[in-house]
Amino acid sequence: MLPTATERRTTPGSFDELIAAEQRIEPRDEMPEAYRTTLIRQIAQHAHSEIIGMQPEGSWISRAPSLRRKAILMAKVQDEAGHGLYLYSAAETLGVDRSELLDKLHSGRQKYSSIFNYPTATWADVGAIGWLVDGAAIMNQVPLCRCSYGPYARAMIRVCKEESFHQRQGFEILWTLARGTDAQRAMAQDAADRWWWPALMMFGPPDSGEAASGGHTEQSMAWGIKRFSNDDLRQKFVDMTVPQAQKLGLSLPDPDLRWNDERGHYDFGAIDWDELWRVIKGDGPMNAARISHRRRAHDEGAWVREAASAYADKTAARAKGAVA
Amino acid sequence: MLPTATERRTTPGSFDELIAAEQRIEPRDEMPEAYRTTLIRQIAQHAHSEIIGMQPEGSWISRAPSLRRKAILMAKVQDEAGHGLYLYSAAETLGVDRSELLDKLHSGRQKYSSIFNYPTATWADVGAIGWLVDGAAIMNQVPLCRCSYGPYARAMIRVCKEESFHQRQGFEILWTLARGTDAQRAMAQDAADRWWWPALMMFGPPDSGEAASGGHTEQSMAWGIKRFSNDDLRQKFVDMTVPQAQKLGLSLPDPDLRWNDERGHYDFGAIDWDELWRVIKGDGPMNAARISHRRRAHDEGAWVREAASAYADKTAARAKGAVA
Amino acid sequence: MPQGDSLTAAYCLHLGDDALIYAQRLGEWISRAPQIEEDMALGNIGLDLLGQARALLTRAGELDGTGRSEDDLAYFRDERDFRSVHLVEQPRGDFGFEMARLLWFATYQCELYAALVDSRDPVVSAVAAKAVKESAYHRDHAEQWVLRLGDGTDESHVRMQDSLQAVLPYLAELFDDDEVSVAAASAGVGALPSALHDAVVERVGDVVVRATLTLPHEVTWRSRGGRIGVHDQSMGHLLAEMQHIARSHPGASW
Amino acid sequence: MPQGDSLTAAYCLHLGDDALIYAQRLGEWISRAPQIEEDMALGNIGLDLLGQARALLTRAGELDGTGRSEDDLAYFRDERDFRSVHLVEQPRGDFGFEMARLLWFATYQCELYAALVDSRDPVVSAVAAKAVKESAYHRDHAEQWVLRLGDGTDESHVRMQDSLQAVLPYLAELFDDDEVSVAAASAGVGALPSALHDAVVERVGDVVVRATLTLPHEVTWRSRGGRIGVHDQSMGHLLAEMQHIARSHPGASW
Repeated sequence: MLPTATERRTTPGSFDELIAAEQRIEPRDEMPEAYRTTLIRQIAQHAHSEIIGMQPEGSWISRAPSLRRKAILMAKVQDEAGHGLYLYSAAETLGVDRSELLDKLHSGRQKYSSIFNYPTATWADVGAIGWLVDGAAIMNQVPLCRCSYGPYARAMIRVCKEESFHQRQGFEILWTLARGTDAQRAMAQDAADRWWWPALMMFGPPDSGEAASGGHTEQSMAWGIKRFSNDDLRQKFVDMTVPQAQKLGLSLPDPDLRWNDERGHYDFGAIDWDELWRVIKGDGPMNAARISHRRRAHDEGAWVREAASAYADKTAARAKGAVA
Repeated sequence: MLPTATERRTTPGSFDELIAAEQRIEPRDEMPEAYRTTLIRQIAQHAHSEIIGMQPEGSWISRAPSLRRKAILMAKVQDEAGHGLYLYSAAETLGVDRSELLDKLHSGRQKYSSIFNYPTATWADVGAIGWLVDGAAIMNQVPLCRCSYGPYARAMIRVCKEESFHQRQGFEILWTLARGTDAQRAMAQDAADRWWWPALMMFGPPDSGEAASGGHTEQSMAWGIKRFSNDDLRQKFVDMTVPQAQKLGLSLPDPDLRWNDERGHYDFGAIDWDELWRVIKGDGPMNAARISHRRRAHDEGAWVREAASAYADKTAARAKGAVA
Repeated sequence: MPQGDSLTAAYCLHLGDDALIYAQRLGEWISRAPQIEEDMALGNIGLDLLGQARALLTRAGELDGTGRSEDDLAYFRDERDFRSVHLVEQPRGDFGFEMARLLWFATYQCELYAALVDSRDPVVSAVAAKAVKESAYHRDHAEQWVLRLGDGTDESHVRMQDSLQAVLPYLAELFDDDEVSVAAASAGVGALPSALHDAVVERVGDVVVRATLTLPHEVTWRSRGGRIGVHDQSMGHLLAEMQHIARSHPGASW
Repeated sequence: MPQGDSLTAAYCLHLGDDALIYAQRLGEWISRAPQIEEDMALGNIGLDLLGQARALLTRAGELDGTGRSEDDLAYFRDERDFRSVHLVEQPRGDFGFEMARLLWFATYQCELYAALVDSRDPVVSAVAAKAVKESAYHRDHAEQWVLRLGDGTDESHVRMQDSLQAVLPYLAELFDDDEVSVAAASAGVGALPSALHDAVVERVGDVVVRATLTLPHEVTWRSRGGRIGVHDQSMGHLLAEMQHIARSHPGASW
């Protein structure tokens, strides 16, 4: 719901003033409830995506084909856990707690990025995820480093730094495969073919036309949560990525993909929005598997978390007893 | 405990008469309690060995290097389950039931052959188990086909037929490996090196000398449960197996192994009885793992067995209701 | 779209890979079943499927012009080249899950092989003639267990119902009319997957009712793509285990 | 018995294989830990161990005259050529089992690397200088968890006690004076395993007592033979998974 004109109070330091002045909103500041809930939903979804995103690549840690790649991959998946933690912490500044958000993830009441519902069939997928998925994520996230909500913006600065490192690593994996044996080249091309369209869908539905998502974007822009439209970000991603694909020597699975001199951008083919909606609604290839993997880890660890909290209570009580 | 002279009644068809006449004892016949308990212990141990023996080879079903070998191996391990069933049934004719015997296996109160406490490190071990372990088992078991207790003897006839098939398959695996690549030949030799001494120990402690097991053998012989001494069977096994090893082109890890013209047998080196006792006492490499694997399968299946018996009860009750 | 012999070869891979991968999963039960009779039964079913797989992969290698043997196809293809459905790839669950999977898969195979007895390809037809009996036995075995578990104890009832739910997402894929199957069906070599659907659902539905269970049908997602080489995440791990030794000794005989 | 460079190479395989195989097991925890902080911590520990393994395997390949790389040694040796102990090979259990294993292994590594800082081999000495700090962190991490679990809830107390029992059979092997270690110790390259025993047991024993647990010591069997290539049954399955892709593309670079 858009704030009405009367809600836009202009007392010094008020929410609207801060937003208008492109100042950061901090946890202690007053903020409209809709801003708060929008942010919670968005940050939680982002955190969940990091956590669920550990699985498709994590499945390759045990099989990474060289020890150097195994180390890089372990470090990367671990970074994703770290990103999840920053982001849950940022969400917690808005008055929710992590276990509540995890419950919502596990019960399907909060989403994560649909991209992680695709399986990782070959080692080249690890490269393609780094190159395309992290590449698209960065495109989405860099503007969030200037997001109006301070804790989120600061978390994103840390996340983006590591993501661009991951993106380079992914590119490097594909670079090596594309210059390797026939089987390795085929593997790299196959991965590019499978991940290209899902990566484009990561920017969300178009901002106009039949498939547009309505006023959502507009409000987020007004609040300084969103800085660019989905379509603009998608175009930027395509423009950045096509030359990289050429450098890799990989083709992209879109016959309509070509440079448009007039627009100064690459044209690209129509996205299969039905597929996106299907995957978002939970009909992705790995949907149930991702959630049940996550839930199992959580459930199997319940006794550990309970023990940790019982121990913390005991220790605190003993400390108090010692003081008293 | 040996039966005393007065216990050896000679009424027609009595236990002693039947034994003396080399007739079969059947479940309905009277028999000394010691005969019964000796048989239960022996048959149960034999059945347990078949069941535990599924594991070392079973571990290779998923990795068998050709589909033909995979099929043969699956069939073999399945045969072992079948042997276990025949033998538990034979034991049940003596007034115990299978679940009782399984409990004793799981709790360590009954033993299984220590040979199955060695791990199967390579595919060649599947061959070596067939060739040496099944070979030794057959040597032990063929005389049991003439055992005085009918149900046991009949079970052994079926078992022996299949075992000799398994032994040939094991020999054939090693034959192929020994004529294969360098790595395959090395694998075959390594397996022969590791399984040779444990196979010799399968015949049990010597019948005389320091390590002898005392009057046990003598009583079992008198009862027609045992037909040959441990040492005689071991010698027969060595005499049979050494030429097979030569045919395979594999050496056996015993510098003292050589033909003795005078004795008309192969001489062989001293067995490390400490190792045997250690493994028998439960200090075998895979002891705990074998039992915990078995126990886990049993525990995880408890709800299934309970359901089957509840369903059988319901069905019986319904049938009765329908009749009444 | 392949035609003639290469179409038949492609179709044989569908059938053969389903059988091979499920045999691999069933093999994992041996020494882990709830009772020894079941170690034997599941081993037997696995052996039947392995036999089907061997014949069908051999046929695929004969017809596709590459001269590959059953072992070349089983051990030296990569994940993306397998054509199995997600149902058979799923990791081993509890015994209830296995009986739910087996009930559906064997009932599907019964209908499938009954149709394939008349295949124009003599090998497919011969495999089908044998397999139609085998799968009837597999189906009966699963039916018996679903009855026992559904109508057994409270616990087994709940677990069996949960298992029916757990396999649900993987069922639709069995009846997808993929390009190869459609072409094979119209060439008189194969059966149209969608044409098997109703008979399978009816038969399973009947068992489920007799087992005092209900057939779930609400599903927010479903598996797709096995026939074009998009597999469950567990598939790569299964292949690692299955192929490791063979690939470690290229060119060796066993 | 190898001497000189080949002795050092053989000794590096002991250390390197322990680290490699445990890193492989710890990697299995990532995305499966009880809380996200633990996904990170176990990943970190695994990474440290993997780093040690890479340096030590590289050194082994330099010294043994074969010119093998870290990857040749990790991916193209067979089970019988690995030199790891059974403790690190054990399949992933619950979190209590992992903390029991880590407590023992990291405490052992602390003592081991403290001794190896003075190794005559410059690479072993350099690896030890770094690893002695890493393993102290690993040990502290395990200690904290053993305290929390031992002195946490009734359930966690029981589970942690069971876990101490579960790892017990694999401990003696850490302190076995095998031929290579004895020779490496007397050459001033390695540490004598038995000489580490008392300090490790004392340190772990102290933690166990503070965690309100008891240190079990009754054991009817114990693992043996890792250092001569006799491994746990699970080892072959671990290697299948670890080596499958590398072996599927012989000669490829990654």
